[in-house]
Amino acid sequence: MQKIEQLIKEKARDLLAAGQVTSVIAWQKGEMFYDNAPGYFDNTEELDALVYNAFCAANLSKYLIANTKKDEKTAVFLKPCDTYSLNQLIKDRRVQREQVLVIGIPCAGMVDINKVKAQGLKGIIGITEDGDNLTVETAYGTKQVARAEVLLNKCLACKGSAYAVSDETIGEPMAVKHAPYDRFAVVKELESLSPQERFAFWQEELSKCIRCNACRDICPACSCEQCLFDNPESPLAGKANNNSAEEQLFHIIRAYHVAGRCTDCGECSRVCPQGIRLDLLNRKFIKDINEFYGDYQAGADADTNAPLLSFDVDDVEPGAATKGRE
Amino acid sequence: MHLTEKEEAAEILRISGVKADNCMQCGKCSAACPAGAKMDILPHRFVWELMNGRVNNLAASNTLWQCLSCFTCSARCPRGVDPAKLIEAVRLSVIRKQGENRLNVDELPAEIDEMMPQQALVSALRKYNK
Amino acid sequence: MLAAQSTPDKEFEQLIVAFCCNWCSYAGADLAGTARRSYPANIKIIRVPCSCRVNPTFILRAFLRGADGVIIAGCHPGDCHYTSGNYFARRRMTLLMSMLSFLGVDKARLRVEWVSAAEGNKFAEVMTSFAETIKALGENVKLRDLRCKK
Amino acid sequence: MWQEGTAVDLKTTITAKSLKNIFFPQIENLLAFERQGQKLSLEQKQLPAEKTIAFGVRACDIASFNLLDKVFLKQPVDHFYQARRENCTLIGLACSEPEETCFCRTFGIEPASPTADAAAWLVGDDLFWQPKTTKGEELTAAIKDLFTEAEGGDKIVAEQQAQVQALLDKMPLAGFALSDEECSKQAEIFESEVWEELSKTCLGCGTCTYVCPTCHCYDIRDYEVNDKVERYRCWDSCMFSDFTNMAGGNPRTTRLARFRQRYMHKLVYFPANNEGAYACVGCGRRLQKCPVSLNIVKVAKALGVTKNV
Amino acid sequence: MQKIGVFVCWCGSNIAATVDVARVAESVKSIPGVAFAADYRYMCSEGGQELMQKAIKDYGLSRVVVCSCSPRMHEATFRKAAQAAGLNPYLVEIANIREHCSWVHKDKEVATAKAIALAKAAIAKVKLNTPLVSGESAVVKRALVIGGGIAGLQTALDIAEAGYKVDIVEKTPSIGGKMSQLDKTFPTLDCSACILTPKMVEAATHENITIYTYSEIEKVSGYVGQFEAVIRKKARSVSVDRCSGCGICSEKCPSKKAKSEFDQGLRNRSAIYIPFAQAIPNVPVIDRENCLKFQTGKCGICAKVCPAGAIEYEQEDELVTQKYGAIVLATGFEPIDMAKFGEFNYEYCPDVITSLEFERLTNAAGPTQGHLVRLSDGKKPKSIVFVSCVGSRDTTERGKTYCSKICCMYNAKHAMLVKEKYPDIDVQVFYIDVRTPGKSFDEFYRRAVEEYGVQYTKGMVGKITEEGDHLLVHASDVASGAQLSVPADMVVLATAIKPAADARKLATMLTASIDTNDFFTEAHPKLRPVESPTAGIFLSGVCQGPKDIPETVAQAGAAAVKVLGLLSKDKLLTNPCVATCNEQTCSGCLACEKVCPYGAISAEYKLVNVKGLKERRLIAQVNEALCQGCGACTVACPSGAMDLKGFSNKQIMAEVDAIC
Repeated sequence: MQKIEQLIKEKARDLLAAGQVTSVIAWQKGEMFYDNAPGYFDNTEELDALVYNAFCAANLSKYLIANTKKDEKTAVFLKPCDTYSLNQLIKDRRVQREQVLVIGIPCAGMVDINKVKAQGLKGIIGITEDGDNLTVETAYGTKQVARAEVLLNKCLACKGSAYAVSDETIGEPMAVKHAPYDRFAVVKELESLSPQERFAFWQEELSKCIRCNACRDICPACSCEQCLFDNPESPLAGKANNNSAEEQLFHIIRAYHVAGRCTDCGECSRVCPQGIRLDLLNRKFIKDINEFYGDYQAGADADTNAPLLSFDVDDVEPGAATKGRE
Repeated sequence: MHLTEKEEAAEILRISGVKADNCMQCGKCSAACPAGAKMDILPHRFVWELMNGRVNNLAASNTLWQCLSCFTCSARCPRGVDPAKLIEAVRLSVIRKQGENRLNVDELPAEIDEMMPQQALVSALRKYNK
Repeated sequence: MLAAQSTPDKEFEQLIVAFCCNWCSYAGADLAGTARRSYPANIKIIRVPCSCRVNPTFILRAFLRGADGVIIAGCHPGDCHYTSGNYFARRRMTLLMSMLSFLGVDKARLRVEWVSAAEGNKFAEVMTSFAETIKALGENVKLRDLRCKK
Repeated sequence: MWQEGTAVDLKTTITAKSLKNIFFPQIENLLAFERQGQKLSLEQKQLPAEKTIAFGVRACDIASFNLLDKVFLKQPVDHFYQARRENCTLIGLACSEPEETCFCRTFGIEPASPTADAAAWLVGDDLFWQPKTTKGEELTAAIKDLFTEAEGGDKIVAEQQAQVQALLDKMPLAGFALSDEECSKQAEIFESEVWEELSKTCLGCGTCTYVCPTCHCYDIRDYEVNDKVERYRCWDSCMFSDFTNMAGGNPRTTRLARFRQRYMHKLVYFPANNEGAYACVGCGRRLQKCPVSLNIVKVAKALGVTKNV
Repeated sequence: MQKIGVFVCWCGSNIAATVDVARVAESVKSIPGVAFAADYRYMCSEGGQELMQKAIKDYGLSRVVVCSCSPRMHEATFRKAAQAAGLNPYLVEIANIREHCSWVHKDKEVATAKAIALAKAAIAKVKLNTPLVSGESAVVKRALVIGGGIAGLQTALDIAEAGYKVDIVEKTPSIGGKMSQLDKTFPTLDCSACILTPKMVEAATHENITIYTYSEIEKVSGYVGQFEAVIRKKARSVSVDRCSGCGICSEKCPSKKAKSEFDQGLRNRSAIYIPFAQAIPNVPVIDRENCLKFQTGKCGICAKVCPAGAIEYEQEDELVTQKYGAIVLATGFEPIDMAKFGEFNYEYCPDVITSLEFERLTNAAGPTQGHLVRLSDGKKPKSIVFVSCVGSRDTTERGKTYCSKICCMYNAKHAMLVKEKYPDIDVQVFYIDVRTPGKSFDEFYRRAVEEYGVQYTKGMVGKITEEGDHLLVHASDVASGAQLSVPADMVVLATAIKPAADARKLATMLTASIDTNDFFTEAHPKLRPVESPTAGIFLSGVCQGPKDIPETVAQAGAAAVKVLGLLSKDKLLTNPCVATCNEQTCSGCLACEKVCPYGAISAEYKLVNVKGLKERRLIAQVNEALCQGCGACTVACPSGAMDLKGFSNKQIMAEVDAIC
């Protein structure tokens, strides 16, 4: 990924120098090497903080909402999976397409630091990438780890190296090497359980929720000016889950609001501090939509109507749809 | 226990499960009945009698035995009433009252008279092997 | 973590909320009334302009507040007074029912029925059969906000 | 809460969620009142009285309780917090394998020598135990048959402590230290234009406040339940847009204002009111959990309030 | 704090019989906000409304809840009463404790408890009602009549007489409808053409009426007062202006194998044809399926022989878009199909015909020039049997459950006409019940029996079989109990009638309610028989239910008066319960616009002041005139910015909370 970072820096420098854009959105170095954060770069001096390595999982498309309000031109570097989210934001009119210069950058799959730690590595000081492996340098010695084993969950369901939307691209497309993965596998497994087991699973999973709203605020499809849960006028506003019913309520509504608009970018379960598998809820809706109304990938383009905003005269009947899967 | 005629009629209606009250006495069942000519009480009057709680004259009528159970009347009835089932129900109630059978099985002649119409054989078997 | 336990104090008195669309099923309910068709009294009807007005949050709120069953009645697809209202409602409810079932809530607690203004009998039959299903399922303990149940 | 039979995991250095909710739970009903005609009946929720033991608490979390005590136990005392705090005996467990996100020493906290009611060190399979306070003494007395006199224990413990120091020195955040003098320049920090740049990428979600052991803000709401009304308290986050909704409006409407308030409270306001004690214990949870990796270290460096040690 | 008045109606005994109204009034008194509660015997009566108005004035009520019958019944009444007392009409809510409670629950204890719950829900909702003012929308002073039969013509004439423009759209090449196919009409036996043709001419020449024949409705949008219809004028392939109606083209046309729809298929017609002599417009139409020119490209004789050069093969369908204030449905009826009634042998015996075919046989302009002859051998029949209720009063799925109402009268008419013209023909009518109610109808039927000797036998025909050169009608004489096999030379079946085939398609287009038999449902069977529940749509003729010509003309006139009531207004009060967008929380994603069936939502950049921050945002705007208040947008909107006045999110949530 090293030479891609170099190409990005040069591209950003040219754009800023030529004044083609007023700011560039990319990733900037953090304290450690793995906590890269999204960053705005307004002038060329700041560019040396720009970084692009195996820890740039953050989806930058949501930051464009703020910029396109101030009718300035912004350049953004997007991985293939982030471009779907940008299409969705354009379709929801939260981002003005003409004020964004989209530069597609290849991605070989991002690494999940927790999975690295789960391999018994502590006090990590540095990680260098070479080919399909990572050498991890820790206070307790260095270790070799295969990249495919420590990929983020969302990269396992990678939607391929094609860009859904891009003005320009940098570098050659890279494939994400990972074991074959059916993103609906866990959903199907849950569906096969009895209602009692499913309820117990979700009650356990959702009880960990501390209502910190990270899942809602990172989600590019959740882009309302004022969310239903923050609006004191709405009867559902609430700051904490008093019991299991309210936990489920918050998550059903959050998942329902993005149903048909969720591009399955996996950011919600990546950022959840409690590690709740929120993507399973979204994937359940995606699986249902595909099954009932034909395959639909949100953000594949910026104009087809979302499934819940359109209908077909001979749609399946509500009761029948869930027959057979008790 | 001995039912009055009215109760017995109601009992027959209940057993047969036929909603006789739907009948509007249009007479279509009797019109189409192939054995109607030989019946003393035509199917529509059969239903009418039962609707009004009279069953004794039906039990004594020859309709029970003329009816071929071809169910044309039930197929044609515009109100979905099933006269054939009513006739069957009355016939069964008669058969069950021992001793009043028209013909005993072993009274049938050994070799069947070739003049006996095929239809009669079939309906006889239907009536007796109940 | 609060375990949801049911407290069968007195004989289980089921509570069912019915969202009826003003043009068809509400009129069907009226017709069931004029025809003196009876159905269980624990069904309470809320009038909405169209089945597409029923927001899933109303349904979840009803369950949260202790409803044991929720039924949405709308016009037959194609007969909607607003042409496409019930088509949208159909999709929304299909996904909601599937998700509730996915979360382990008994799917039969939420039901969608198409009843026209001329089908008084069907309205009464549907409500009676739904009440029986809910009675069989028993009290809704999974989606209930323990503080709200009387 | 530990139940019989669940395995105890002493390996992980830092828990995902902080331990503040054993004294300051996320939701808590304070009282309920009911109106009968003109009379109003008040029902005070009784204070939690069950005795608890918190075993395996890390030094940073213990230090955070001291900070929380400064808030909840100062007049007017929060009875609920006080009841839970007094009924709990804290047993600190020294860190043996610090994480790269740990910087507790910046705030003068010794990871290897916790200052709770009793301290424990886990070296290999045996556990060294040293009661510190009266509560610690009582507990030790109550279970004294579990212990055997550990001769030479101090030496092994000291050895582990040195080892921990050495490990921490290798960590990237080893040299991070705050200069009290810089942090006291309240007006200057407030005006700094660094906030604009820093706060731009913050999502305003609230993860940092909920995982942080020292954050103690809460919201009180009345919840109408049939004919009774319950007053309940729940965590709140200064990062939420409606945190400062008041009758007169909302003084902090921009994300920058909220972001600045959060960090200034940690670095400037809290020390000013509490004899210079920073409202941070360097546990590093925020470094791990912030979706966009913003944290106090980055902010402090950007503000230039650090000093090199 | 709100001051709510709750009025619990006895509705005579309808409610009071199974609901303890006093206890309902008593129990709501304790609810915070209720300032007054009372029960009254008839709330909708003069006294009831005065009680409410007096209470509003005396107690200064700010909200009113009436626990009574269905809001669909008296919501308007109570709103007017409140308005008269100075209260905004939309601050009134109705709790339906009759149809939804007292009439459907027998146990008084249970019904009372439910009534109290429904009252509480209404009170919870009314607390959140906001005063609403109806908007106004202009009324297009033009009416559309779909269907050119006697019903459509009469309605159009009555509307045109009042000075309003009317368009008639007729599917077939000429107006006149089923009545133009009849010979004589009951009860006066005057010739159908003689009384219909003048009306057709009057309609054709009336300056306020425009007639589109051989045309269909393609699409209808909009709402009462502002409908917009797209009419598809199918290509006649003949120029209406140049054609003089001489008929040479029909004579010379070589393709003669098409069956004439007008003559019920009893004779053929040429590919280019005028349906019947008195057709208006008297201009032929080319039936492209059977025309050699269109099928094979050869021929073109009609163009050659036409003296006026009026043939235009290249004529295309034309779409006409027109705005209307009101639409009248007059789509008429069709006889049902005999395919399922095998027992009558209709398909195999040419001499078994339907009544409409009999009308054509006896009609002077018919295929046999009015001579009553058998279709099999052309001989004069010596005996004719008429069979009533074929397919009517049939609860099985073969036929129609209802009585078609007009057959008994026209059976008697046919019987008398035969006996009058050919006294020697034996006429027998098999019936279940003769239904000839009303003025001079029974006398008409008795005249057929007493003066003309028509034999009426009570008993349904079971089966019709062929025997030699004549038919055998198997029936039973229910009165005597005998089984009959009546020889007959001709049998006429009085088939049931059903609505025109495209009634359901039109109902979907106009969102008009339609019942399971495809008859349009009227707003109220007794009080509003000529209006559809959908505002601005009216019903005229058999499309609303079986009826004879006198009733059709009466109902056609009634529909016209209702249309005039609507068109005479310049402004219509629109339904104020429409959607509204909260600018503070709208994020401009326009999900609402995608689900709005009326296209009532547009978007605009506006300067919005949110908590002191001024920002230029894209905000959804609702066009209150177009919005019909369905609420689809309120659910599509994720942030809850879009809400519906009268049924707001908070109101419905309050009702749910009150009930659960």
